[in-house]
Amino acid sequence: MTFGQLPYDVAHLLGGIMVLLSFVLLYQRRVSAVIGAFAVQGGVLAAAAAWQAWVQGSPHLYVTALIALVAKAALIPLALRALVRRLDLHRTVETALGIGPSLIAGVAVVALAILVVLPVTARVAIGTREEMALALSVILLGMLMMITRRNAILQVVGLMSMENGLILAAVGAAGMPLVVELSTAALVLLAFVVGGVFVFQIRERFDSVDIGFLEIHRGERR
Amino acid sequence: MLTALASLVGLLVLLAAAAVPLGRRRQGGAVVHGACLAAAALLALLAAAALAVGPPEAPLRLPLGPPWSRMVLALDGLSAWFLLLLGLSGAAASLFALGHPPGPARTLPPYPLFLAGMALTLLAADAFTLLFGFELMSLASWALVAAEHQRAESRRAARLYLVFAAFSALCLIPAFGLLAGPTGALEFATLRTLPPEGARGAAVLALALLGAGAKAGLVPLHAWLPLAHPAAPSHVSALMSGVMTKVALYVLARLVLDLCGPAQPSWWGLPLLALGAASALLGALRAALEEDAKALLACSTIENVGLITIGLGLALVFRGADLAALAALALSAALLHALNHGVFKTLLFLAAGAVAHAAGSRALGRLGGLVHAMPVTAACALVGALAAAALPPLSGFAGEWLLLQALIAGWRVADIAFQVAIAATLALAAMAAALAAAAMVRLFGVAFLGRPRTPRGAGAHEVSAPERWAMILPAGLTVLLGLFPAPVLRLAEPAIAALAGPVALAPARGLSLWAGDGATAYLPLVAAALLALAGAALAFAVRRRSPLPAARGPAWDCGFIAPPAHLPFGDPLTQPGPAGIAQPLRRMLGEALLRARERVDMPEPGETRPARHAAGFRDPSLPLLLAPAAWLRERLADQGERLRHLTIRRWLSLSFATLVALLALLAWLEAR
Amino acid sequence: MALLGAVLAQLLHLALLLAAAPLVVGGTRWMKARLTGRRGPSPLQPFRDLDKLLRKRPLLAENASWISEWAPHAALAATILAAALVPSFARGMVLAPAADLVLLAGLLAIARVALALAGMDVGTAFGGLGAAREMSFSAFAEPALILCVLVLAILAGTTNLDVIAATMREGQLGLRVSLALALLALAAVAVAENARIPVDNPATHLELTMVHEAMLLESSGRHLALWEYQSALRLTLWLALLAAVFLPFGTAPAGAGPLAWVLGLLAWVAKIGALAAVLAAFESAIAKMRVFRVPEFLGAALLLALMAAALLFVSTGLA
Amino acid sequence: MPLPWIVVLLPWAGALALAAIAAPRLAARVNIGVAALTFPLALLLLFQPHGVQGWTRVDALNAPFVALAAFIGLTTAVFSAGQLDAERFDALRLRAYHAAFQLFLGAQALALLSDNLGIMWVAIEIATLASVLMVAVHNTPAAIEAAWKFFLLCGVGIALALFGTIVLYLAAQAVGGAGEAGLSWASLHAVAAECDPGLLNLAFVFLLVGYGTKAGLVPLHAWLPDAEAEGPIAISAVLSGLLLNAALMAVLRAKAIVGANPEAVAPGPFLLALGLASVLLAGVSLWRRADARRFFGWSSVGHMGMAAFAFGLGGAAANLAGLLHMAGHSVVKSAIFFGVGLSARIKGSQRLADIGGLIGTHPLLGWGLALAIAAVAGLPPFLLFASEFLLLQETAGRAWWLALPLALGLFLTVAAKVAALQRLCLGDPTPDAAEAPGRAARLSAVVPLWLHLGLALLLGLLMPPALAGLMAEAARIPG
Repeated sequence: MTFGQLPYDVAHLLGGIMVLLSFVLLYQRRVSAVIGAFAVQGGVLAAAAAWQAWVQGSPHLYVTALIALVAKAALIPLALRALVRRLDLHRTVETALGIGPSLIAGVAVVALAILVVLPVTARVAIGTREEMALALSVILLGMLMMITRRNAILQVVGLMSMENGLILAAVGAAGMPLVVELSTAALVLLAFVVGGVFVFQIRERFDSVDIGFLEIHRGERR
Repeated sequence: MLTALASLVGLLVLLAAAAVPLGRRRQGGAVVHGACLAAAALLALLAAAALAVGPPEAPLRLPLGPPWSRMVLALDGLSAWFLLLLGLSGAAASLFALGHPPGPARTLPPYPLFLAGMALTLLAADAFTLLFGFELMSLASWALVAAEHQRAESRRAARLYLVFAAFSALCLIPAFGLLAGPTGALEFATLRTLPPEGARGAAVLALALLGAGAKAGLVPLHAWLPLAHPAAPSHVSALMSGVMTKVALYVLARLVLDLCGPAQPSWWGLPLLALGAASALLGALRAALEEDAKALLACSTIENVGLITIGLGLALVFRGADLAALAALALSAALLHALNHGVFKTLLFLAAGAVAHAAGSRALGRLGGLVHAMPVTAACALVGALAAAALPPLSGFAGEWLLLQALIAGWRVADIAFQVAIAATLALAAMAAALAAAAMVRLFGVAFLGRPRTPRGAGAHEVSAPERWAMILPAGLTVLLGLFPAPVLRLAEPAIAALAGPVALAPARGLSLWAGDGATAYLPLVAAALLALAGAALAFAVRRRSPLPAARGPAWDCGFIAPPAHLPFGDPLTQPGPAGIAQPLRRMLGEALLRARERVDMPEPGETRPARHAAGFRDPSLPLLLAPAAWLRERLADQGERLRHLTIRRWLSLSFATLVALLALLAWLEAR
Repeated sequence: MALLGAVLAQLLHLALLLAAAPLVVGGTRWMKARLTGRRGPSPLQPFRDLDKLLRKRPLLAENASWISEWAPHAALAATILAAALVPSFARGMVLAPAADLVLLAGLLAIARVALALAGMDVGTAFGGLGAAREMSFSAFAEPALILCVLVLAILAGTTNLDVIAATMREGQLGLRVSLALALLALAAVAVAENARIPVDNPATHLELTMVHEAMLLESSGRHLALWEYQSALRLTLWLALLAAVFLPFGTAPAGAGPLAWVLGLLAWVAKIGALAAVLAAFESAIAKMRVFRVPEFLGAALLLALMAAALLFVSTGLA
Repeated sequence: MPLPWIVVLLPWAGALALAAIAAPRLAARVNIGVAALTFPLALLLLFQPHGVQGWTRVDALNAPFVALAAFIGLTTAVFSAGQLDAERFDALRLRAYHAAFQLFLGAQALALLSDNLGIMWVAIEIATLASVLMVAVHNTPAAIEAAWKFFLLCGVGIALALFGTIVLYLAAQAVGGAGEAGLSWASLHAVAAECDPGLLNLAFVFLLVGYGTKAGLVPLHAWLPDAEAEGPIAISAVLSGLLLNAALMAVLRAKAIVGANPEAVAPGPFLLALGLASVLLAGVSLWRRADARRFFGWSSVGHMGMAAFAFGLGGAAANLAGLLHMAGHSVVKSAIFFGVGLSARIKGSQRLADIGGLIGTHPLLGWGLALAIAAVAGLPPFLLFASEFLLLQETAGRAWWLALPLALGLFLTVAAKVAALQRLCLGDPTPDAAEAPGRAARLSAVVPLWLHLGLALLLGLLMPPALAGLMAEAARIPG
């Protein structure tokens, strides 16, 4: 599986799309668009998992793909939309760092991911190498998104996006035990539920999901 | 014998546990203190036996302690010597507590624990046990210092005390760690085989000085001592001042003189000399200025700790210069003075406790004339005060005589830097001794002589019989130790031989103290006998010539008129108070060394308010040491708080930055 | 036989000092009076005063304790013992092995503390004031004294006064700057210890300026006599000490016969007389200083002594 | 079923049952019952043969800590039963609370026991999620803030840890450890020397940042003090007592793997740096605390820092110090939370300024709390004294330049704790809240408090030789 071969190219392509979608998540201002991008990312992740299942010949990855499709591409985005509708957040447009600096930081993060991963993975299968670099990019971009957003929902989305990156890494590493992937997926859902509960609580308590309001209430603040 | 000692310590710990339920009963205090008395007396007996017949050879291994370092106990000349002091003072203090009205129940359990901690420290033959006992002793005495925790100054003293105790441990543990090096050995027998050299040795010395010095009250780490020692109940103050500081000095001697090996250079003694001299001077001066009887005694403890440290430092200097006999002389001075000071300081604190109880205050300005109401206490206190003032033939003089002789012999070190340093130390030690005499005269004169200063003080009464005996016994011991220092010192010979070199002998011949071959001698018994003879002959002769008994009349008082009826103790203005007696020294030395200040608030003509004169001093260690430390801590805390006030997003950024930084570091490391 | 001689010399010495003490005080007073152009009382006047005081019934304040009665005895006993230790006409007296300078300082401290306690016993203004000053001065005098002892000990190898006196007499020490400095320092200490001008004025009863006399204001009768005598004996002792160390000539060596004793006695009388004359002249020439200048005076003595020791470290090649 | 799984699944079964019980009294009793059943089983683990069984392993490193955790779980359940009426839960919250408690206990036991690094990750994530909602359960602004921070920071951390795990798996894969073996700690440890050092390094950095966040190492600690200050106090007790240990143990396991490869970058200095930063920052920050629970939360940061420092120093003795420190900290810190919880209830406030004079009015509580704080400050005769002694001694003996900052941090910490001790326990008593806790509530806090003190004393002074041997063996495992 080297450059120019189909399995590699497709995996590479799907990973690249995920990174691109992460960039979309990073700069998109509108909440609904962010959720849309996140849903697409989930879908791409499912495709990547399915592709890996086919390439590696490990059927349990289909399960992973299915979970990703159901949870990441459908369930969670739908729930997010419902949440947004209920909390009436359509018009709230959240800007944080500014789009230019965010993108520059994002590019730097991707460069770092590649710089860190590629040199040390010389003994690993080449496809996995690329996959790891892309997955790390997605993870770090998700983290960056959490940093640049002040809105609790978007922070949850960032966290979920990070998890997408994790799954991408997990499916990329051939032969990861199924149970780990299953429970990871289950925990992502659980974490989402917990995050959703919090968003509700925050909204209920502060009439806003802007965590700037939250920080005023830190215990022991002078 | 070790088994007996170990079980004694164990019994004291059990007693502490039993004291919790006992404290609720009426006779609980009597039981606990009685048991402590018995235990302390036994400790003294066992220690004396060990000194007389030679300590047991084999160490005792206990199935206690952490798995990697089971506790090892041993007894050698040095520890037995200090154990003797612990037993003697502990017995006196317990006896005093037995007769004293019981304090709050919470003071009962820590007391046996305090004794046990000190005994354990002395018996320890490995670093863990030593520190364990050391900190146990600190923790137990903290509970006693905090006994009157409703008073804010008591709490402050307790806090400072415990913080300094922790500081000691945090210095001593690395000292042992450095000593052991990578081997991690903790047993003294092993540590002796690994003497540190060069910078490592210097670091051990510095840490030992900081750690043990902070506990012993060496300047500049003494700020806690005049606060904490007076805050505890008097019998505990007696032990803290008389014994606990000695335990700290024992640790210092053990570490620096014993465990670091005999091959250390001469200059090791210089820091000890400098700190000792500074402590002696500052302690004595503060004692001469303090206006609280127990604080005064605590400051006098600083002075004596300084003198003992000078002795230890001199021993190091002499040993480094291969002058074993002189090293033995200096070491004997330190050991003898440690014992003597322990006994007479116990006595003085007990007397101060008796006064505080009987006259309702320990502020010198509220006492006076107690020699009439409390004759026994006054007599005992006089013995203690005269010993503390280093007057022959009492015990204080014997130790100081040895110390001065050792200092005078300092010129035999063939290096002018050492000679000048020792000469300067000599001057400071002599000055400290004179200041101590001034402080003791002031203490006794203001508290016991003159006229009462308050109605409560005038209504004082003599204390109970056990309390009286608790003072009479150490007073008698002070006299005995003064008369027979040489036989006592010979008991310390194993310790001297172990620390100063195998050929070193105690500087004692027969009944006299001997400052080396061809040098001078001090014959206390002869001096005492001649003094008594001269006194008796004098009294006889004067009586023959002047047989009339003395008549009594009102004091002349330089012609001041008799006081009006509403001033039952005479005109207070014609009796100098503690601040007045301190005035010359405050002006001569205090202004320079202690930032002493006097302020007169003189009303304008026509105003009716009285003029006021206020005098006070500030110990330089507070503004120079503690205040900057607190300031630094506050600034650091400010910075820490700024970090805490970051927003969640910034915290995420920080995690992110940490990750990125670590990755970058990794990349750099791999690229190298 | 040697022991007998030593005992005899000791007893003679003690009797000599005891007898000489009032005479020294009286003589000094007489000389001072002469120097200031007065006739002055007879040198024997102190004997008469003491006798008169002894015969009087002592009066104690109502609240005086046993300290007031015991202190003068203790002080004088300590001073007598101290006086017994300082050689006068002969060395090698029976107490010579015990004649340690540090012990001497301790004995003098006994007397000082007893005096201070007696001064505080009644609780009057001047007693306390005098006691405070007396004890404060000693904080400066003591280190100076001990540094002088150090200088002597370096030269003689011991602090035993008898050996020191022998070394000064027989050792080939020559004239040394450090000895001169030590002499000045010791003299200053002696002046302070004996409450002489410029530290204190022994003749005054002007209450605000005094130190020593202030503590005796409540004493009377035999107590006052004891105090006065103690003071006189102390002065004699100090003069004898200076003489023994710095004017060692003429003293009979240990084990010498009565003839040497007589010579020594004559020499001693001459020396003490000369010293007393110097003292009288000195006191006539200068004025008493303010109380808070005294530390400077004694501090100078301390520095002189320290310098003497340092010089000795350098010059004798001990370094 | 193998014993390790029973120790994990029993609490989880209990959690299922408790999720259905809405009667407070019954739920509390069942909670205690489940914990009481788990404890002897966990004790049995100590006597199990060491080795790997499927996804779990029993070795010297985890058996003592599982037993300890089960003990603390039991005492905390007792404590929780006594304080339940003060929490004023509705039926839903009550069910969630008890279920989360048992879920947490099972999960952290699994985290300790799992040999499979993936399972370990899952277990820690479960424990986090179980506790995070409980932190917010009181629904105050400060609680929500604390919980949100906890959720986000630990969510990110745990994600990074998973990535690190995957990288580790990749490293093992290259030398033939695919499938289950690629995540088994035992086999990873065995083949680590042949693994690609670059991958190991990468994995370690992610695992360190990931699990280090959970262990509260500076600068990843922000969630810890606030999370321990909010929510039911029983949750704080197990959070600081158990979760931190599980996380730090994960770091230690990661360090063991990376350290086994001589070509990899030495992991020790990383731990040393983070540990030292934790000790120093905690020492400084303690001085500005006004809230008792936040104070002790910060103290947890310092203690975890010390343990991390010890592991960073490495070697059998320092590892032993670190392990003992973790154990001692668990025992004592949970005891402190019992005491602080009860005092906060008595005084109606958890501010340091509102609690005072406890030894006068409540001697048993006051002295217990005083001793516990003294113990956590590292004063004898408790276990933490022994571990701090060993750590400081080893540091001074092997790397003296590190002993200075360490001792400085320790000194700041101790001094602050002494001040807090006196603030809480001495002085004039502060006014009590209107509603005094009943006798049962007081006993349910004081008895576990003293029990924990007794245990800390026992371990510090009279550690049974068998356990001591086990600990010494454990200390040799990480290298």
